[in-house]
Amino acid sequence: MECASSPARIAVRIQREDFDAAAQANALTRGRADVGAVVTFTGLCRDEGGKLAALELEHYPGMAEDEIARVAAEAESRWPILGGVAIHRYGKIAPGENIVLVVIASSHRAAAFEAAEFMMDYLKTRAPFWKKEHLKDGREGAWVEAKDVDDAAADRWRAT
Amino acid sequence: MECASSPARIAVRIQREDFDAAAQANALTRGRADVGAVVTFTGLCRDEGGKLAALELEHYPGMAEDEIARVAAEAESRWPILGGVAIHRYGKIAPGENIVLVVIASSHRAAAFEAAEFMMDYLKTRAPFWKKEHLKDGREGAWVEAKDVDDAAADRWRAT
Amino acid sequence: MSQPIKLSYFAWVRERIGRPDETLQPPADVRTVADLIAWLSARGEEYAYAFEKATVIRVAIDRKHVKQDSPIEGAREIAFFPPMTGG
Amino acid sequence: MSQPIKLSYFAWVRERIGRPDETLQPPADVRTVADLIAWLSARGEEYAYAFEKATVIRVAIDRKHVKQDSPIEGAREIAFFPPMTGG
Repeated sequence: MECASSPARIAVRIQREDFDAAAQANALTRGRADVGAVVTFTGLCRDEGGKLAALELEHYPGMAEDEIARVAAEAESRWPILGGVAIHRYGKIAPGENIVLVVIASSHRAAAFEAAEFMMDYLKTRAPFWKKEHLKDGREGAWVEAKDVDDAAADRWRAT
Repeated sequence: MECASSPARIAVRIQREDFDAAAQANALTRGRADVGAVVTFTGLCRDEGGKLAALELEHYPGMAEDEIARVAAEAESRWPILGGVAIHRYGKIAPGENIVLVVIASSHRAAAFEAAEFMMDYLKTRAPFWKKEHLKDGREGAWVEAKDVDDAAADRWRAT
Repeated sequence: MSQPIKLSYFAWVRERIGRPDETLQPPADVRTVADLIAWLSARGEEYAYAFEKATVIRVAIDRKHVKQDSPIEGAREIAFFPPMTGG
Repeated sequence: MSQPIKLSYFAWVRERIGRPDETLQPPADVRTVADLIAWLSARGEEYAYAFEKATVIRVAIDRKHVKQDSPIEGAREIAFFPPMTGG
């Protein structure tokens, strides 16, 4: 038997359209009985106490896909992952709407939780996306500032 | 204004029927714009390499609800949780079917991830459920043995 | 002064003892969970078999986890079961 | 020996410079990302404004993150942007 290179287990998509988290998660487990744990993370747009009309998500086309694929490849090398999906939206997103989805399927829960959290931490600090606020009073708000706490969250995966 | 006691934010259900993880997660975010992160954990029945026909889940009625509610209350006291659901099934469950669901909604992803993982770790070691294997060859298999790794997973939340 | 107590058994503890529950009235000198396990174990082979590795047995009094040195006074229901394997 | 390089700008770097991208041919003594930032900053107010806090600026060469001491030789596309805020 030929030795084929293993296919990417975590699919990556960058899109303007909304996604269906449940359909994505179900597709990972359908017709198989080796998945014991599925962790789904959905990141949503908050209205920041009512002041926000929308977030405008700018991205670097091409690099956004590549960088999330690199994060996914690292997750696959660190945890036994049976399947996964990472979807990041761009464009104008209203409060309550989805921004990002990470789903990880594994035999065991610790791997699924860790890989999903790792993906989110790395994606937040490495994927080329930027959020600009649009305020309810019609004004264009500021660019969202990167948080030290996100860098710290990503850094903790280096110790392991 | 009267000071009402805060309602339980994490609903707990013990049931024989399957659950719809997506419907549960969607219900937590519908009509609100303060949720920034939803973590959904689904635990499924594995076929253990093809040998398993089903798992029979026995539980201690009454105590199962109470104990998961205690775990939920502790999660609510430790993390800023906006809403959540914990559902544990009992009875005969075939490979590929759902066993357990934990959904946590929060403003921020770290709280949602940690609270969901805490709930699962505690639920595994404290909720009175027991799994018995039914084998494909018709034989009644063994009771699943508790794993030290699950105790260790639960114990690590004490250090924090 | 001892009261009748409902005893419940789950999983292989239930299978070994051969019933899901029963109501018994232990003597007054059975004060702790460990005393109760010892008293039950002396009642018959099925109990001795269920409790042969007494330290692995988990116990709940009135639906709350307790340790084996816990007093049983006032208990209405005491449940015995193996380590949990839910989730 | 220097080649024309496509420069891309994102978020407030793009807004400050006033264009999403451009193709420039830096002189041969511009060898690293830091050299390039210094050279651009001297080209006009808009660049000086975009790069006023040069250390916070993130840089990618051919769609991979690099540090500011990285050599730019052979680069086809160099992108400048603020710290990422996706997710």
